[in-house]
Amino acid sequence: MSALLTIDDLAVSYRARRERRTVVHGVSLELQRGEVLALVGESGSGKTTIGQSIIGLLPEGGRIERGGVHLELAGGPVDLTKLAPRAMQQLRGARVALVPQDPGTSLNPVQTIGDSVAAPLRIHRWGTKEAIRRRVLDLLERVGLDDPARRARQYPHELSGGMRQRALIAAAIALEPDLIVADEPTSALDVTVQRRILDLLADLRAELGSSVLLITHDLAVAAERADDIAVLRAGRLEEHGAARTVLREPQSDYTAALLADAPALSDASPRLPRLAAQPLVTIDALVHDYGRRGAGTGADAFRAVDDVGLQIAPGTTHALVGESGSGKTTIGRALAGFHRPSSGAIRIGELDVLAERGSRRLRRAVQLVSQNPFASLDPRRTIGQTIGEPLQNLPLGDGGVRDRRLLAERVAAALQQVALPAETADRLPRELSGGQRQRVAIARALIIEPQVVVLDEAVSALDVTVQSQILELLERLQRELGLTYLFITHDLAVVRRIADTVTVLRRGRAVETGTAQQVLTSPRHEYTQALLEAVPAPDWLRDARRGQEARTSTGQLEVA
Amino acid sequence: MPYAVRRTGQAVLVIVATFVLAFLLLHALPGDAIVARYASPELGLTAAQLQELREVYGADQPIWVQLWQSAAGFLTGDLGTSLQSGADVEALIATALPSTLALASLGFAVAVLLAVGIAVAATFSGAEWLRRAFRSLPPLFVSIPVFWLGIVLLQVVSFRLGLVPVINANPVEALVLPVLTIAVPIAAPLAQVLIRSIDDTVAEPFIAVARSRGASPRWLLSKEVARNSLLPTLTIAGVLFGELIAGAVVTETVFARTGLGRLTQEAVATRDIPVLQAIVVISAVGFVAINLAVDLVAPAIDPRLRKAVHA
Amino acid sequence: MSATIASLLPKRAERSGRPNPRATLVLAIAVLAIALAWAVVPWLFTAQDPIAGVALDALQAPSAEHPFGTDATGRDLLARVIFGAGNSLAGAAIAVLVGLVVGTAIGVLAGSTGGLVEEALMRVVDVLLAIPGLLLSLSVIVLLGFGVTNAAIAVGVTSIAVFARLARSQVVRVRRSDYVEAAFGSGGSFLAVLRRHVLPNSLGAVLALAALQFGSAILQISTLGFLGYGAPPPTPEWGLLIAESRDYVATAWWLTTLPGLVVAAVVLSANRVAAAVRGGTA
Amino acid sequence: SSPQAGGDGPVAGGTLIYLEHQAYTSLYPPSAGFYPNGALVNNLTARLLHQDPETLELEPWIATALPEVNADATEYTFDLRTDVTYSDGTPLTAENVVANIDLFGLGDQDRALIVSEAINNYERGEVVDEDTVRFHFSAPSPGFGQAVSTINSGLLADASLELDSEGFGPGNAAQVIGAGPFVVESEELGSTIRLTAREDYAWAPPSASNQGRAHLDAVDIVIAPEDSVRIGSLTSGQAHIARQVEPQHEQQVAAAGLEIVAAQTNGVNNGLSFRFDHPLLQDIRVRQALIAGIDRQEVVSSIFSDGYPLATSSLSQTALGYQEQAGAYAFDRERANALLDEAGWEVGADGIRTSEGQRLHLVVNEALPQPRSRDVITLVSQQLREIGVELELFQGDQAAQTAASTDIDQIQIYHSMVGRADFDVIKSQYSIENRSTLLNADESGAPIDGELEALLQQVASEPDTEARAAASAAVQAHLTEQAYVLPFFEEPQVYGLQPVVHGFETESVGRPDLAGVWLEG
Ligand SMILES: Nc1ncnc2c1ncn2[C@@H]1O[C@H](COP(=O)(O)OP(=O)(O)OP(=O)(O)O)[C@@H](O)[C@H]1O
Ligand SMILES: Nc1ncnc2c1ncn2[C@@H]1O[C@H](COP(=O)(O)OP(=O)(O)OP(=O)(O)O)[C@@H](O)[C@H]1O
Ligand SMILES: [Mg+2]
Ligand SMILES: [Mg+2]
Repeated sequence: MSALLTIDDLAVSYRARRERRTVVHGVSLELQRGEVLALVGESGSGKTTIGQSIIGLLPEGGRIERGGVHLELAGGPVDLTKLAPRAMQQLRGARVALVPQDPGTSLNPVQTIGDSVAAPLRIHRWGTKEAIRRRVLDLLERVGLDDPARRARQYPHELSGGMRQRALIAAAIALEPDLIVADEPTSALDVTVQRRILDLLADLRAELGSSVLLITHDLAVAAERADDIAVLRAGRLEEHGAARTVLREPQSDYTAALLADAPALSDASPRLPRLAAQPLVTIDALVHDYGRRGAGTGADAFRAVDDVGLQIAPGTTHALVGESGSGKTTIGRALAGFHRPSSGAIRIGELDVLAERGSRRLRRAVQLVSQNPFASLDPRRTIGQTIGEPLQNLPLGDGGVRDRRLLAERVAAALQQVALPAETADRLPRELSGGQRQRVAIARALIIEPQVVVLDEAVSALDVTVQSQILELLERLQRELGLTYLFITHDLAVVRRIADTVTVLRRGRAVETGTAQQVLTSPRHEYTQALLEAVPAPDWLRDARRGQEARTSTGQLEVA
Repeated sequence: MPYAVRRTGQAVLVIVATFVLAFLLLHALPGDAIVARYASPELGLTAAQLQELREVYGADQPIWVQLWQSAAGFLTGDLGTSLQSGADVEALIATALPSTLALASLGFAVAVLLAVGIAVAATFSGAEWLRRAFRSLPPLFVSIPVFWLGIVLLQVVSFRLGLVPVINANPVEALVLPVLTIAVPIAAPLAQVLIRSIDDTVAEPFIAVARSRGASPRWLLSKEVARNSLLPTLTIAGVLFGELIAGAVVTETVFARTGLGRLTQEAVATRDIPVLQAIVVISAVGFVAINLAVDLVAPAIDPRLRKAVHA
Repeated sequence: MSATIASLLPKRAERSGRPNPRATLVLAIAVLAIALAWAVVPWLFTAQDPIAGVALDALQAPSAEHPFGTDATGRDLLARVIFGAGNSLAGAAIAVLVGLVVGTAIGVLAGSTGGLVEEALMRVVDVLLAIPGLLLSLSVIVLLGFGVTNAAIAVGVTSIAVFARLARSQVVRVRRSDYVEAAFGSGGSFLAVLRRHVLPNSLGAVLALAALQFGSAILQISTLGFLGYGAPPPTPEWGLLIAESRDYVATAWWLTTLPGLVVAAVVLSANRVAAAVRGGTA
Repeated sequence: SSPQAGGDGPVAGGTLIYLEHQAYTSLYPPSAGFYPNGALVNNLTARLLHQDPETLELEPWIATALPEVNADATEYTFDLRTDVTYSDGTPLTAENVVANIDLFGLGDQDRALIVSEAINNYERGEVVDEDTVRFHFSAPSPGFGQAVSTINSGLLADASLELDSEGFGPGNAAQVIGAGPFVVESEELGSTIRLTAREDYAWAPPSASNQGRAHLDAVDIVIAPEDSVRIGSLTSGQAHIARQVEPQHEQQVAAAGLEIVAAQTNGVNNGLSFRFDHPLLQDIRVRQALIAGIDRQEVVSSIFSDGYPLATSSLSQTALGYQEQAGAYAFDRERANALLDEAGWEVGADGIRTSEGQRLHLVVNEALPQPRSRDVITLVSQQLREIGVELELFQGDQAAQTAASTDIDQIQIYHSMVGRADFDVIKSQYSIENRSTLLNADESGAPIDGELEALLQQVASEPDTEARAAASAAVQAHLTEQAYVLPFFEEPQVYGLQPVVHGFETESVGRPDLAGVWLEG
């Protein structure tokens, strides 16, 4: 039996400024009926472009240079690249469907969920109004949305990310397509939600017999969910084969490196906690209410952080984990002195953070590095200016630098520290890659030599390889400079790699706190357990980890 | 509810502030209506006679007293009398307003149609050169002086081709060219914003998703793009209200129509402060009301705003 | 509609003959440069006198000697257009400057301070918007006295509100950005952050608006000329050239058409440059 | 002045569309000097006397004969027709006539109603019997006969005499009730007024071609301020008559096969008054230089048409009292330069003369109602630049111009004209009691040039015609001698007429007389 989808020597180019740039260089793939093919690779490797080529929706300026995309239909195979626009339009949604990446922006904000789900049915004139209405409710129920009738009347902003993704999946499967292209369907979601969405996709696939092209940058997801894996690098196919083979016996060095860098796939045990000294950072009974002004409790008052306490020893990394909205950033910003919590106490050594809010002393004690490295750099200022700015802000006697030459030297040193070439100083943020930008942000935080650095999702936006490099850099700097980190992340795999101690947050409350080893291998709270369970991993890795758990628990027993 | 109340309160505040500011501004103008009307050497009145006239009209009282009297008058619906013609300002406005309202509202409607036509053609028409051509229309429209457009339309359509009369025309004929004249400069910025917001909307991921469901361009335009592009357009439509009045001044002068615009121009030329004051207040009320309406209607168009309104 | 499978559909074949978008920008800059040169050194471009005409040569159609024809008092129209560039561009520049400086100041102050100050300032802006622009500018002219500069200021006053609104929204947007937060986080004082980050990043859109306003200022000044509030004759000024020669639309088409085309070309060019400025800073 | 009536004679019926430049501002007869006002008042009201526009002779109208005047012209006695009614049905009585002239002659400050500038030295009116009235004057008032023939003395029904200034204003036209051939039917504020013929009108002046009801059924007076619109509508056949066809449009109108009627206004010519009390103009040599430095021929021939004859005196050739001032306004640039040199004005670096640190810079108003005033001033300022004089056009709208017009510091040269077919017209223009275009009054209100004021008073009070003519001639000579004025041309009222319009005439200062008009076909 021939494959449902055969991509044959596909090459795609984009128009860039003056010339055309080829971004997919002759890729050939096969996807069997009813199977899942995962397309993995770092950012910009051409995954999305291939997906768009299949559904015939390359953005303006994109063009298929050569090759074909053959889809096996009832009447025989058709080359989607040669199809007339009208015919392609008829296939889209009906035979080939898309599950997009970001459920937040993929639903029309002014349309009800019901209308969005009904769109493919209406477009393809599936049935009468009433039939469509019933079918929509049916679909919503099928993707596991509670109270479908009510959901159908709601608007996207009234739903959570996971619910929206379910609605999008409902729309995608409405006409029972042969092929579902899922482009990063869960990257914008929390792990627990991710798990449920991936389960749903798997169930539906089994039910409908559709094939899925799963585009993801997350090797662990691919490993857990795919029958076959194709590894893409700079528009070329590095490797293509059965999932297990690719993961266990990678043919190319690149795949091997990718596997090594993926924290989720490493079976290394969590860091051993270092000797606990007098804590440097103490957060005590922190409460933060949003939307409450003065004494009166407004209707929109909302407790984002509820009585959280934690301690961080000098020179160690404390990870703050939890799902989206659990209050991680709120705590980090309070520690960095960006806002005043409703109550509680924060100390860094002798420094009372709340009392010193906005002072230079506090600035020199704690710095914040935030998630989005691009947004946190002024697009109009050169890297040198950005890194040097904190020094210009400090008073002259107190570490401030005004002399241009001296400033340039300090900037060069800082760049070196984060392993960036000196000439980076003259560039603008848009001329750097994501990883480089994050290094710049770190350099800016470090140039005034703070004791504590709050890293708010500092590596979440980066590719695994880059992420790994940054984590390494952070570890090195910690060793060299004795820095103390509050490391905010939603990614437990990263925690496993970098944290000494961990606090798990849920809806503003610390449900569990302890050493990384203890929390990750023998979680006490069921929420922590669920969180850990949701982290994608192929079965064999889970088995390996279970072994670890057994070992550490015996180790703990020995200590106790 | 508190939102609507606060927003309405702001609106009232703006109207009151506009009233006071306009009053002070107008009274700071050199030359008063008494001078404008009676001091012409042609009438040969002496300075003493002029002074007496001033007293008759109360123009010699302190400005605060006048402000107070004027405000009290406005509150009781008495807009005063025109210093220039002696006519009741209410009567002047009552005759001028309907004609301007007809001109402005029709002009606005035509402008919207024009803008939508241009924007749709500029984003959805077949050939790229066509889209580019339509895209260059708004800046072109923006660079045409209104009065020139009006005069040329008159010359060509009415005088040369004789298609529509301007003198003694029936009400419909009388509106054709003025409406077109006033619509073009309004249509230009509207189309510009519309094109931009369509562009922005089209770039949104949900459009790509809709296309992946097999949506045709017509479906995209009517079901996905239209409502999303409406709000920015509606917002500037509120701001364009002022343009409409400026357009009315010029259009009504060119086409010899009665209306607020003509009234405005004549009143400025003769420093007819009671008339100007009334016009300012009417247009401020209009402006504020339209923008208030836009703000209150916006949630109906974009459900994301509903929460803010009720909050 | 089947033929209109346009921008929203994938492009399978590159359409040839697509004009380079830069070409129009270059053209626009060239037009503005010529206009500027006319304004600065008009005598290099024409040997004719813009003020004194030969009465017997009145109302001549365009010819080799008078490329734009002559006006009702026998003056060379091209010379008047060339010499008018100075007045018109200066007028437009003043108008834009007034709106830009005052409006931006208000907007930046409101956007960067917030609270009560912002509320108050924005209500003032609302009031400015609520008074019809033309009435406002007529009043300002009457108040300041007639003349080119005052007309320009009057036009500028009407754009204060628009500039203020835009500047405020930009400042508010930039203020919320991560890099401003980061700048405060690295110890920057309010003024330093304003100077280093907020202003440079807010003003791009404001400058684009300024370029856009430049064109509309020329037109507004000409509308004032039409209503009799413009530059005093015999000053050559573009708006006035069009406004004064409107009586000759039927008999001497060149009198309004040719200066009108010049104005349209300059306004269009200003728009094009504005778009480029916006594109470059967005 | 109308074309031949195709043999068939007048046709009754039809609605005439008449394009007016501006909306009227008041229908109070003494304010009718403003053309749009006058056009209405002239057709709505009857007067005691009628003046033949060609000969300027007076004839009876509401009066049955010319008045009896006493020797020193301080008493006028009129015998009235008894068959005349106002359009509201009230009869025109002696009491009513006296009430009219009392109001016009004395004004009413409380109602903001001014005194008619045509009536001088008025004291009171007297009802002698039911068809005889007599008017008394404190001093000779020889112009009174003509005064009661002008639109400024249009007779109003008792009800209308009650109106105040507002009542005569726009919006109330229907309340202004006269005994003329037309009645206001409806009014659309600021845009249209519809007049309808009065069916029972039967008291036309004896010389009128149409002795009965107006031929037309109705007249629509439509306001079209924009010149090109007015002319375009006229030439494209959308209107029958347009007033104020500017010289630059005459060719276009003629080319479209339309008739142009240039009605003389028989008054003070369009020209400049030099305000001689201003320091820069006190020296007669400067004023003489200005006159010699201006080439009127060039102004008239390049800006105007044949309908605008070059002025030969301050008065129009057809005005009463006209006296030619031969050679008074000769263009002689060398002489102008010599005069200025002599007066101590030296040419400065920028070509403008200075004396004792003062620039020879003068400001002139824009005569808004007058044709092409801007172009005239532009050309004149070019000419004066040649002799080192800087002439600036005062910038401002109507209100600003009006406010500045009586301020010698703001405006030193006044551009204007006035039309009135009586000897008095020259007094209207120059006397300190009236328009005083020369600003010949000092702070206390006393004349600066007493001789001029005395001569003007003489024109208005000399009881017999010959003496008035002599006085008028003396004024003209004095103006020439003192180089006070420079007249440009004799200003007509120019109308464009569709060929279908017949019988169009104007009264003595160019206001339209519509009673005799009829439309062909
Ligand atoms: N519309 C476009 N115009 C020009 N170049 C583009 C366009 N879209 C993508 N590219 C380029 O094509 C290459 C492949 O992009 P693609 O989006 O397919 O990568 P990806 O693997 O999906 O990356 P990511 O993981 O970041 O989504 C990149 O270098 C990108 O910069
Ligand atoms: N400025 C604010 N006003 C009101 N509520 C806020 C504000 N900022 C955050 N919140 C709410 O407080 C809660 C905690 O937010 P916080 O940003 O600290 O979460 P987080 O754990 O960092 O989430 P994420 O992983 O999505 O960044 C959320 O429910 C959020 O909606
Ligand atoms: Mg992608
Ligand atoms: Mg966060």
